[in-house]
Amino acid sequence: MSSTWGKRLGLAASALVLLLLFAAPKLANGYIIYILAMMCINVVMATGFNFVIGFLGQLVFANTAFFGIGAYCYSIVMVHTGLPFPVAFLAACIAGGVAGLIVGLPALRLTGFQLAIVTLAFNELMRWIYLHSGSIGGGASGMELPDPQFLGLELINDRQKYVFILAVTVVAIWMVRNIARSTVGRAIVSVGAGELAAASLTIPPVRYKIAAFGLSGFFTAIAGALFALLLGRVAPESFSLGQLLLGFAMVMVGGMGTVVGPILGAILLTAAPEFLRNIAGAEEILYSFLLIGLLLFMPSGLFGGLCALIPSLRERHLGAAQ
Amino acid sequence: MFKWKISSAAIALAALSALQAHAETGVTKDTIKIGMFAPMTGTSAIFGRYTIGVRAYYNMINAQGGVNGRKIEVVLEDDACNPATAVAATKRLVSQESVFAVHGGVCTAAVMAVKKELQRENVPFMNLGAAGASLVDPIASNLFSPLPNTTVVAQTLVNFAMSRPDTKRLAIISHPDDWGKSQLDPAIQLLKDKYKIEFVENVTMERGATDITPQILKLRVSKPDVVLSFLYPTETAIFVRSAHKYGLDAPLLGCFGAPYEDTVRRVDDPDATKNLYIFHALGGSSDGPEMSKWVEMIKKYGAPDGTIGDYDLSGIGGAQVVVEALKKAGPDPTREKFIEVLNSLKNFDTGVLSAPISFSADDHAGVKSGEMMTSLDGKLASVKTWPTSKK
Amino acid sequence: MTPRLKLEHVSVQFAGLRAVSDVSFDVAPGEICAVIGPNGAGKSTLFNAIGGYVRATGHVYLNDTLLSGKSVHQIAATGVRRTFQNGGLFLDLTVIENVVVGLHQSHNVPLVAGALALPSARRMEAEAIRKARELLDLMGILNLEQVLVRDLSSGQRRIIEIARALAVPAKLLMLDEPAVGLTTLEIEHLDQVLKALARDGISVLLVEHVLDLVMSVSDKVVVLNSGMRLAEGTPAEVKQDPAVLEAYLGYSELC
Amino acid sequence: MLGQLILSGISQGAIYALVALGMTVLYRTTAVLNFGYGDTFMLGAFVFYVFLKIAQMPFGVAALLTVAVMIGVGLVIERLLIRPIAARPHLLIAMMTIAISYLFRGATRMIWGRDVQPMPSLFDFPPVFIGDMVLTSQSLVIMVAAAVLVIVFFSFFNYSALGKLMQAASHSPRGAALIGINVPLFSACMWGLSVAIAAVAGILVAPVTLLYPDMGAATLLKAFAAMTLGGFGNLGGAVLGGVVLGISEQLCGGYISTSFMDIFPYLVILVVLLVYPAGMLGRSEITRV
Repeated sequence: MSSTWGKRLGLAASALVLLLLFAAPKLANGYIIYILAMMCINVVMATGFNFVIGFLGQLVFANTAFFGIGAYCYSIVMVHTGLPFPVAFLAACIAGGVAGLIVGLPALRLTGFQLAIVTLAFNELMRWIYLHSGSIGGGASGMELPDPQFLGLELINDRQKYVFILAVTVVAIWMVRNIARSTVGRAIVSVGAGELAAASLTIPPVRYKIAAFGLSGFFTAIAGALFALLLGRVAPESFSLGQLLLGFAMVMVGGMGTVVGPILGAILLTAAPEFLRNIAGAEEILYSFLLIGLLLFMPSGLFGGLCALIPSLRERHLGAAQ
Repeated sequence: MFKWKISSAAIALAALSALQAHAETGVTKDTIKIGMFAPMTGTSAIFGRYTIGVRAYYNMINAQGGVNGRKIEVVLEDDACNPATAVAATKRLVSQESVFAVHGGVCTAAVMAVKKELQRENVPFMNLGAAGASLVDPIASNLFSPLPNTTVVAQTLVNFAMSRPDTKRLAIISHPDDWGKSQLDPAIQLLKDKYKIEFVENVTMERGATDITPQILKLRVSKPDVVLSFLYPTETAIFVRSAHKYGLDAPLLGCFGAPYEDTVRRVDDPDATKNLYIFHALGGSSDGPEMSKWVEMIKKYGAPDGTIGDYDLSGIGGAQVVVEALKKAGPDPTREKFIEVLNSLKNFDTGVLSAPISFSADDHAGVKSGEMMTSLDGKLASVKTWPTSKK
Repeated sequence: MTPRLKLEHVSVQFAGLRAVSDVSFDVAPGEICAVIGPNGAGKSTLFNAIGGYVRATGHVYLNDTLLSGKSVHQIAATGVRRTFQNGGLFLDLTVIENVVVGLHQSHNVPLVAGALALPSARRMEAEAIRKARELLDLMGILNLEQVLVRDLSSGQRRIIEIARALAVPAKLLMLDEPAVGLTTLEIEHLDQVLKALARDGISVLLVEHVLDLVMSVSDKVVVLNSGMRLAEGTPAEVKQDPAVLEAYLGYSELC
Repeated sequence: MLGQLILSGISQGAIYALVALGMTVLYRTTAVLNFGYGDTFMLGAFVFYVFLKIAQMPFGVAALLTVAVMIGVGLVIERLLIRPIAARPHLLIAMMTIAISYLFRGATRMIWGRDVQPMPSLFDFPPVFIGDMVLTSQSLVIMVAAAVLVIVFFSFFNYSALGKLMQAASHSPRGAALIGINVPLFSACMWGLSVAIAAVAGILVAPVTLLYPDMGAATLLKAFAAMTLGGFGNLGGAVLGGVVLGISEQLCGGYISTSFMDIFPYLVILVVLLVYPAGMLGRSEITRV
């Protein structure tokens, strides 16, 4: 397989997907649009979370916390301050980034499993805060959000929201791909692969560990804000432990430490439940068999397996230009 | 590519259903499509049993020739009590299955997530079992709730407690979630406005908690005359058991979430449940004479999941209202006519619920009252005020 | 001429064990200095003390700037480069990616510029790749560019690790037992590479067991034994020094 | 009230201690943190329910059978799911244990469907009254059983030759293999032992709570809090942490506010790991960069 063949396949696939997704609003009905929008949101969440568990290789359960912070921050600014929509959206992303940096601090001192437990506790603590947020966050009953305006365009029905969500998703993935291919991405990967080796090449491990958490918080919070936008409502029930494990599974199933992996994982695990309804417990058992199968036979995930077949598909951490 | 397959399938489906709908979406020459959604999986899967009675009733109606010559076709979607999944479920019902009306929703959070969307699409929406007062307040033109909502339940419990001779000290235990709060607040409000007193103790219990000793002890220390509880079924049973274990012998009132017979079976300790009263919306106890007709119906037409109890029966009232409105909407029903008929429904006795249902243009809360189920000298009894024979 | 590397009374204490006690010596610019000694003599510990991986007392100077007390990446930034006995390279990255990581100090694209692939970022990335290819060509392994390091032999890995270390001009190169696992052919190749680097003015500090590499490549040899400096001198001098033979081989005759 | 809170705190803490102990045993000996342990505990309770209520077996027989069945489940899981990926990074093993928890929960939900199962209490002799404090037979059984199990456990681990061997082997599996320990068999035994402890905890707690597929999740986080409080990876720490957590949780609920009880374990984890990660008995595992 020459490298050009792999590149051509990659380009053709992404072109097809993009054409299809932008054409979808005209063709498909409300349900398909909603599922595609949820797919985009899960793609951004999985991509954001991949910074920490994929590139940095740290076991962390903070993705739903960042997701919730993004959603709630967006909602609070929209409901209470009346600031324009872009400001609310930006506030959510920055809040997620800051939360990422804060969660990153203990990561410097704690070993693998302790960090996993601290982030799990942080996640449950955030849910308690949403529940008791009273008038600010709408407390237990959640908050109804006003429909936003963006560049004069009213985002009311799903089609308009979907186009905006899709645009943000494409930009987010493009940015993540660029980061992965430039110094910061390479530095995070090298700190994750060998901290002392990276330090011996003048890469400060502390700075890039925190950067990985910050970026993870930033991008996952974008997904959170998009989720609140799509649903038009935010309530504590949406950020449960199940949501956390689903996000984790998406990155693992797709292929950790790659850009395309989490995208595939997010698409698969958003579509799968739609085809599997009404049998109590079946969904849980499907997830466990899916995970077990992958962990035993294809630990590098779907994309990892694909790269093994077509080596030239393997992603480079090089050249933002190429 | 995986995604390509989904979209082409979806496009084909959309085209197909577009062909079908000519008179009114969801209505064909000989069928009328009703969409249902309820928590069939996840932690609240127990509430999925609301659908059993409803589907049995629709099957019975179909067996008797259907409505104005049309059979009722039911499409059931799972919402797992999660807002995002509920939105997916209803969108699938409305835009993919293009149902005529939606009859579903048991978790308030899920129903609130879909309320605005269904109102915008003007799809008639009959609430299956959700009790949140926020469903019908602020009112939505297309959303009707046949069951007593949380405000009605809370007020019934307070009035019932205060109907006990010289009762001054009330205590309360509830979940901190949306459902619990939407009963705690009206209870506090009513006690302050009508009876001019406050609760002597107010504790919360986490969903899934297995040990609530501190709560029980705090309640016991406050020496209440009566204790009100707004808890889900499992937690209600744990509460009743722990109360007995730690000698909290005040009478205990349970809310609409946990039916009396199920709670007694779960507590499995007669002297723990000898002073227990639980809010009851049905016309009688599930193993009593009034309900036997419906129990037989479920056995004959439905697919019971274990012993038939309150959950299976509670949905039937709503199903009867839907069928009644479809009959009155005439040979070629439209959504507007259906809603119009519902708005003019007066004192419709379902035989299942303890009170008749009536709706109007500005009041979609069907049942405004309920009774308390308890056992008087060994027999299940539904009472409105405090039984004189009991302390 | 001021020495390139200057150690003054460097000691390392590990909870009661003095792994390195009061070691002092210099390394001139362009000089290859080997540190040898029996196992547990404190060679690697001294090595790590210089690089900042281990806390040590005493002073370490590089061109009379003080290194002691600085963190690893700060010391690296002053021009100190090293290779690791094992686990130094990033196995899941390709050869050229490893070398481009080595260019971190000179080719550092800021986060926002990289994220938005601004022209400045594109230019610097392209330049880094060109520089890396140049270096691989110099080392005669350009053909291995797209190969995953995981799939390479230890000899190839050793050369690539040196190439990566010297991607940014360095003043001192520290090698931690580079000859381990190498074939004699590869050792000779390593010998020429080190001599070429020394000619360019880079000082080399070598911790090594393979004595014929040490004897043929080093200008100076420092012998450590149980943490203390036993002897220092040219390879020939050290070879005859009775104290060294005593410590090393247990008798005074090096056959 | 204080006395009663402490008493029920000890009884509740005993369960946390048992679950934390079971997890620490596995962690210390095979460096695997079992995120599916809460659901293993739940499965134990359900299996016990089958033997006791459905098969109508006497209590003792049902308990022994439950432990035996659960050990079997533990061995099968270790052999089929954990051993093949034992050498791979922690991330994958952690994810495998999460998959196992999904498996147990899905299976239980599928078999027992939607309803909640009550359990008869073990012995129905009346509760013991000490002053105004109430000690029910069930919490007495829990405390006694937990104490006995912990004592037996520690004497085995610290004083018997095999026990010391296990502790040593846990520090470096490669070292253990070098000196001839059959590491795969050893890790299988550890899985079996750890799952057995979860089964016992399930048996003890089943009569107190009601059985439903999601009862495991909360217990898992409480056990994490106990391990963190007592000293991560330290056997004594797990037990001490469990009891202290149980008591302080009750006191917090009693004297501060019941709504704080929900997040008490999370606060404990956050405070301990951010302030003093070693916990009460643990040695500091802080890694310097």
